[in-house]
Amino acid sequence: MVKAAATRGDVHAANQSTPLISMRNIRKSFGSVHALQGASVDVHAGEVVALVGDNGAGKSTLVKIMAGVFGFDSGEYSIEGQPAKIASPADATALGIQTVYQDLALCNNLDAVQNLFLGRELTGPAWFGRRIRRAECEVRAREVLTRMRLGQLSLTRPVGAMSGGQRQNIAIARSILWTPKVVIFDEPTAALSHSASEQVSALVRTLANDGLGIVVVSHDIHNFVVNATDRIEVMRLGANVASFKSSEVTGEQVVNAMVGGNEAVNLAG
Amino acid sequence: MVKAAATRGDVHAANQSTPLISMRNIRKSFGSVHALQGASVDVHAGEVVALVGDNGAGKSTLVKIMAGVFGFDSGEYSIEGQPAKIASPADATALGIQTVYQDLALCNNLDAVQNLFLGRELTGPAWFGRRIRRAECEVRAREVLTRMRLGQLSLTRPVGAMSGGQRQNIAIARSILWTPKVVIFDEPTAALSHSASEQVSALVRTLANDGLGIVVVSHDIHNFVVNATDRIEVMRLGANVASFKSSEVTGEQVVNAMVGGNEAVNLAG
Amino acid sequence: MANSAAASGDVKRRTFGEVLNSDMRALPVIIGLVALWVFFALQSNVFLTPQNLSNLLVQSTVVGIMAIGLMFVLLVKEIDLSVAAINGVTSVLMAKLVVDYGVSPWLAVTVAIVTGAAIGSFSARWVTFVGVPSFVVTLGLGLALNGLQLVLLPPTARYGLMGTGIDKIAETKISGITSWAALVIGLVAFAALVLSGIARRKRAGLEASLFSRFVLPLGAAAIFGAIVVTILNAHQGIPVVVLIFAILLGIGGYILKETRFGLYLYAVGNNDEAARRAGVKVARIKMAAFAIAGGIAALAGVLGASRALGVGVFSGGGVGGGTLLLESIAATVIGGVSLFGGRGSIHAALLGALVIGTVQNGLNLMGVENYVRLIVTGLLLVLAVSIDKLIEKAMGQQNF
Amino acid sequence: MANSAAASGDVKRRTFGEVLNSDMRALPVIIGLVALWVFFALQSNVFLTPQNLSNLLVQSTVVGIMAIGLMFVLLVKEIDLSVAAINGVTSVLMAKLVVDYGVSPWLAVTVAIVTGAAIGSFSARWVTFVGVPSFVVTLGLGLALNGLQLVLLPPTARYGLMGTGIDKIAETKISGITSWAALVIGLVAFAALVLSGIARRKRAGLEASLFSRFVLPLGAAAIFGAIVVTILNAHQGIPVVVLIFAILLGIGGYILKETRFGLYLYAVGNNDEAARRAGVKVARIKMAAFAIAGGIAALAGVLGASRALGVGVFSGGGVGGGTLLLESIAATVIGGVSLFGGRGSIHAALLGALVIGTVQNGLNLMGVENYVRLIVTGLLLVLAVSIDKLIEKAMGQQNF
Amino acid sequence: AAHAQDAKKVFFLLPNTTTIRFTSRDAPFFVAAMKEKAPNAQVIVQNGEGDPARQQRLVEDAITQGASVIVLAATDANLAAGSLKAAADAKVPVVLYDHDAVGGKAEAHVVFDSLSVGQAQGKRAAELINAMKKSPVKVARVKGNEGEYGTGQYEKGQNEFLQPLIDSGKVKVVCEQYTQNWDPALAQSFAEDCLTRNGGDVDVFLGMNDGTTGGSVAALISQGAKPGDKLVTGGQDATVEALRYVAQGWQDNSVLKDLKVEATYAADVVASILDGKGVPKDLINGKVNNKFMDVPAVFLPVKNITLDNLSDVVTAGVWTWPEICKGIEDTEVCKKNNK
Ligand SMILES: Nc1ncnc2c1ncn2[C@@H]1O[C@H](COP(=O)(O)OP(=O)(O)OP(=O)(O)O)[C@@H](O)[C@H]1O
Ligand SMILES: Nc1ncnc2c1ncn2[C@@H]1O[C@H](COP(=O)(O)OP(=O)(O)OP(=O)(O)O)[C@@H](O)[C@H]1O
Ligand SMILES: [Mg+2]
Ligand SMILES: [Mg+2]
Repeated sequence: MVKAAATRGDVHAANQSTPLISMRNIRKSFGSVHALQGASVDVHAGEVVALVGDNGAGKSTLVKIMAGVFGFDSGEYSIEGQPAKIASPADATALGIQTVYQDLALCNNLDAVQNLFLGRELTGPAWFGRRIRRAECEVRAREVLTRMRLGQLSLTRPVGAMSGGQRQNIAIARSILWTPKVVIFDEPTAALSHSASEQVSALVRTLANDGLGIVVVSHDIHNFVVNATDRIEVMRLGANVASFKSSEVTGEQVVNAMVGGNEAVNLAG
Repeated sequence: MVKAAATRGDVHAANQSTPLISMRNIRKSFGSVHALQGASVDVHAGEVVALVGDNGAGKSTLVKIMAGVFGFDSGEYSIEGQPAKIASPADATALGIQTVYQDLALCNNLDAVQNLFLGRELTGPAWFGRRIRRAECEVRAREVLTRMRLGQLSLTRPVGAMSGGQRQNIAIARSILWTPKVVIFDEPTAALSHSASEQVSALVRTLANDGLGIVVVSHDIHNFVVNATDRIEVMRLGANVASFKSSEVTGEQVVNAMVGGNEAVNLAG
Repeated sequence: MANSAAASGDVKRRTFGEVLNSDMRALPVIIGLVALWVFFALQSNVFLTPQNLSNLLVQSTVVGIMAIGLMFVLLVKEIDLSVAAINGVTSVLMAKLVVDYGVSPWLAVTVAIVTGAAIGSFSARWVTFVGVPSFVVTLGLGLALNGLQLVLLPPTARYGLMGTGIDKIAETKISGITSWAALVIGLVAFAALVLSGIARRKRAGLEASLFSRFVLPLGAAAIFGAIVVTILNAHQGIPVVVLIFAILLGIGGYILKETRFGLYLYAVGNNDEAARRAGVKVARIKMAAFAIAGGIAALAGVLGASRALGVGVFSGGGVGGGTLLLESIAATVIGGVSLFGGRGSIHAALLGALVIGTVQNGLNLMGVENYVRLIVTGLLLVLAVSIDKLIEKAMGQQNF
Repeated sequence: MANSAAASGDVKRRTFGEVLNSDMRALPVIIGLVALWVFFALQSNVFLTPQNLSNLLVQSTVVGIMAIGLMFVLLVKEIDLSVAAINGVTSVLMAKLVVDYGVSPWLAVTVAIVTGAAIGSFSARWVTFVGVPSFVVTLGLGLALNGLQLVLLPPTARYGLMGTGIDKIAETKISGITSWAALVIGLVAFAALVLSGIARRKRAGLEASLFSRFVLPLGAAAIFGAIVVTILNAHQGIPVVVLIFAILLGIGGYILKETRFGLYLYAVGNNDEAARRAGVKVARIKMAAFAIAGGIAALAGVLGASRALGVGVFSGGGVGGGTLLLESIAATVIGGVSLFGGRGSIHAALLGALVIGTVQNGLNLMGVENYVRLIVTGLLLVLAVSIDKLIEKAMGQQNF
Repeated sequence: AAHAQDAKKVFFLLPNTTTIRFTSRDAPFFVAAMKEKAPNAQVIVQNGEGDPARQQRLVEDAITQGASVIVLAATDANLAAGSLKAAADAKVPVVLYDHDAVGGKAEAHVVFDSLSVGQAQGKRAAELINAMKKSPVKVARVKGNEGEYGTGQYEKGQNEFLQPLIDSGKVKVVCEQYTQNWDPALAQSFAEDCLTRNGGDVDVFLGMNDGTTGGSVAALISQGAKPGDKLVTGGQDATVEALRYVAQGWQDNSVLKDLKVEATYAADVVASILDGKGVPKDLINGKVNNKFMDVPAVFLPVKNITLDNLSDVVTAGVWTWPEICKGIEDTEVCKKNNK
């Protein structure tokens, strides 16, 4: 993978400012399954934070709590220093948090444009029933897709009829359609081709340089995580076990922390 | 990625035997979408064939035709030299073809054991209604999961409640539960953690060494495809554009072929 | 991005199957319907008379209108078994206001519709808040409303509506120049909508074929409309109830195809979790869908009462909803609306109601014995939809 | 593999919610039911008499048995609106054979059941081959069968069954030592099944707590069974129809929980494409489900005919299926079976039928006015299920 | 609820809610009559709602509650045997009310002879048809719910007068149809389609009750006819709506069954049984064979109401003039009588 050309944000400087998002000691159970047992993460403006961990470590759960999909049992969640008032994904979106979910969360019966704008359509006046301004939406969609080098993607086919990668691309495009403050990517490149993945990592860096806070969940430790992020939070059994500056760590160290190597000390109960 | 320790099958020798699976000039349209426009692939015993291509190139469609999920419009599909009589996935399974689908194809309301054995349960006698031998299934499931280092996975929770990686692991485990002749992996490691991916690539090599034919669709060109496979088929726009021996090619060359660099000559219409 | 051939070929190289799949999704059902018509025209020489076609249309309106409302609920993957009861209880309420309290018909009808909508939104709240399946909530609520209907009725068990003004709705027919004016107004509205969309596309620099997007649909609508108006005029004119049905179809189609709310219905029906994550207020959308179904059911109740010149225990199909409920659901499903949400368009209500209405009307004209009527009705319903499905299959369509 | 805490904690640290979710999924509905009982016991002092409880059980059997069959169809995400018509037409067929042709009751009943199953599998073929939604196929088929029922009936429109032997089914009650023997046989079969499962687990070296897997469920079954038998004996004994219902529940539960076919029903209902890819013959599973529903509907028809001592036009609920159809579907849904496939267990049929039966029986005993009865029936149905859902919610359960 | 322990319970079990007379008239009349004839008895009214299975449960529950007498208007005559048997087994006497119940034991049957209702309808129709010059007279028959006992008896009664006319060629039946559940909306569609089918050339609509005739009237109105254009006959029950149609000239007649009389006779029979005197012999004037036994019957007279004797309804206390004339105050008969 080509390392993003742009310089990274200054991690230390960022850490001293008020974080855009700060989660402390979050716990969350599904019935008897304790998915999160005290997880914490901070995201600052201009920073790319990687969230890594073994399968089932609780990354997606944490991400969904950030995005307002789930509530949490205990812990603190604040946004720009204020306790977050997020009861639903709509609240999170309103606060400028955009999410690319691991399961994509697309409506299979709708086409690309409809999925991209879902929940935030450009519409006509209320007295006319909020008619969707399809033409404007299409132009805008085409712009974003072209920026992602997806100019050829059909805008009118239901996304249920698309390939895995095409669907993932649409989910990513959706998150950057508007100018959010924080973008959360849950395994954004899992289904993407090599070149499309590179597009996405370049995109992530561009967004961070524009001052956004970025959270990326990824299993691509050796290339993406170590090279394209600023900070790495390692999760195990629903809690943080280690935190690294990406520039000061090797892939092996991160992997060791994930599976419980020696340097990871504070193992969750 | 650590290169699989086992030696590769001899590509040339394999190519001269009758291929386990041979597909020639397969065409397939969905309405106006021409997903495959003359795709071909051979799989020999003991060989790992990589199927690569950009998103939407038609890889999954080809894989699904191999597995009997879709029929095809024209072309030839033969198994061990005989025209394949595959009208349904059940036929493919009966012929020893196992598939890990990109969308996993799990039943979310069933637990891991039930998903692993779906369609091939160990049962009691017909006069007793084919009672499922749950205990035997569980033991067997535990064995396979342990082999994949997934000993801790809950066997009784519905898989719908599991993380993306856990689900993918179950789908993979299912394909090797019985001793098939051919295993097809459609992006098997997309949602897997680093260590779990390494397990899977080791597994792929082990299976090939046991004499199975393996097809792997993957976007992980630089690590997995180039290092852990024997032959690489590159698809573009629903057709083959290049074919490489993995040992004689670099990742860059493969990527170039995928996106239509100079060395790929026979571009499909 | 791969497969540009496919992607960019979207407009130019559409196969017949593709066309079917989108704009002309209705075609197979229409073929089924035409098959029914040919069958009955061969059986009865009055079937194709203007008088009969006019009757057929009127007889299909109440079910058709109910089906429009139900569609909204089915689209969001819910069901409303109380629509027939709402139809009954609100029509009785309306009649009571008019007859017992001398309320003006306009006001009484408005009250009925608002009440229907309120009842619908109440079911929705129960469904979304408590999480009880809508099947159970609306089944129970329907029974309760049946009970309420009995309470509202006077000891004579019937309110006659002759001479109250309500009877005028079913009686009035517009003919001659007025009827053509109605058609022209409808066509102009349609044209204006389509043209404004095309203009926007042009301004945005997008492809917008005037022929396939404007000339073709408008021409088809004009020809179809002219035929219908001619036939109706050959009898007595356009019955107001048919006009109301047509207007509701127009508004419904606009809502479903053009507005944000319509889009949300499809999104919620396909994947309510995805819709929720995208910020759609799922509970509110469902509430609106149920409210629309309730309000429309009430309107259908008013029309039914006007046609029957009175209300009674029978209004709304009687206890349990009877034929009215079953036919309304059947009409939507026959028209292609999925019971599993997210699939179906407005023409379903028209076509489904026409299929049901045609079978009944045709068999009445044939004057067959009761048991033959039941058997043939059953088989024709299944066959009409089977034709649809077989054509779809032959075209190799994929559904989502 | 991460989260071993959660994974390995599966057995030991189950929260109340988790327990509810699996083995004791029935508990909330039972609480709803008990609430109903307390309510009616306070309203009527005969409600809890053995005679009434015995009646209540018998009155719930026909619907309960129909619900067992319907469950199979609902589990695979289909619906069968023709079950009531099958019930009617096969019971008339059975009566015709017995009365007109002097066929032995045993043979006639067998013919009825086989016919019912054949009709069911015919619908299924149509659904799976042609792709017409089962709602439409079975709606149409149901009407056709209603017509056939008229054809089969004699001009008097009735076959009396008194003295034909069929009447014995509803009449016979087993009491005293025989009734206890029946209970013991049932318990022994249950124990044998559970024990063989546990033995297998032990042999395979798997965890198998004798207490939670054997002592608890068997104890509960024994106590519950003993109470039921005592109550029934205090009236006249166990009615054979109740025994048949119990046996069907047992067999149904075994099929759904233990057999491969049962598993396939759930798999197909949740994700039929995944099931197909795994090699499950989806069409065949659906056919079996419809055949079972049809056969069981026929059996319920026989029991209904035996109870009514005759068959007529209204056997099977009359044209359209009437109350019988609606109550059968409602029973399954109230018991927790999802209309969207893949969710529900056998107790749904029992509990759903009991909820409906209780509400009706209780209100009959209260002797309320008809309109009050309708209103209260509706509200109680919704409330009983709401209790269920609210408990579920409070326990924070997740469903798939 | 705890009622006086010694009060004897009489259950009056109605067939359905769609034939509204049972709930709105028979029940109150019967309760009132019972109050007079057996003041200590407690009368409980319940409704089978058109579902025979449900009515059987009602019978069983009545027995559970210690019913002394069950007055049964069967939902479906053909599926009532189980109910009768349950009552017989529990030794609870059953008095059949209005509807037949086939195949079981009953003490008595209080009934307007359905056959004579049909005869009254047929006789009136035949008179009117014979008075027409046209031949053949085209008749549309809008019949009741198929398979019901009543429907069969009405048809039989009508045919006694109609069949000779058909045979002689004076009458041609151009449409004939049962009306599912007596649903007026279905009757209306059927009548409309019959007119269409015959190009409007239908002279007589012969119904079986006021619902089916009302449907025919609504059809005529929807097709733009005027009162008197076509003959609508064969009403039954003298519902207020039908009487208004009669007053306006839309409909010719409706058979009046004086429900108060029926309810009172039923109360007499029940009171006598409660007193342990059995069925009063003097009331019995016939028998009905219900395929199980000859049930002693109390047959009651019926009267056909036309424009000429509309006032009989008022005299009998069934309706008042203001009730009948509401909304049609300007008709002749109302101007005359409704002051
Ligand atoms: N069921 C379908 N109906 C219509 N079009 C389809 C369907 N499935 C796939 N396609 C289209 O066929 C083409 C090939 O899809 P396919 O899934 O085979 O791609 P792929 O190579 O697997 O891509 P990816 O790497 O993104 O998984 C795409 O353009 C896709 O949109
Ligand atoms: N809805 C749910 N109900 C019950 N358990 C759940 C649910 N969602 C997740 N879990 C469980 O919670 C734990 C954490 O899951 P999560 O999806 O957060 O993992 P993850 O770190 O994202 O893993 P992956 O890398 O595989 O995506 C897992 O054990 C999972 O099975
Ligand atoms: Mg995850
Ligand atoms: Mg793919």
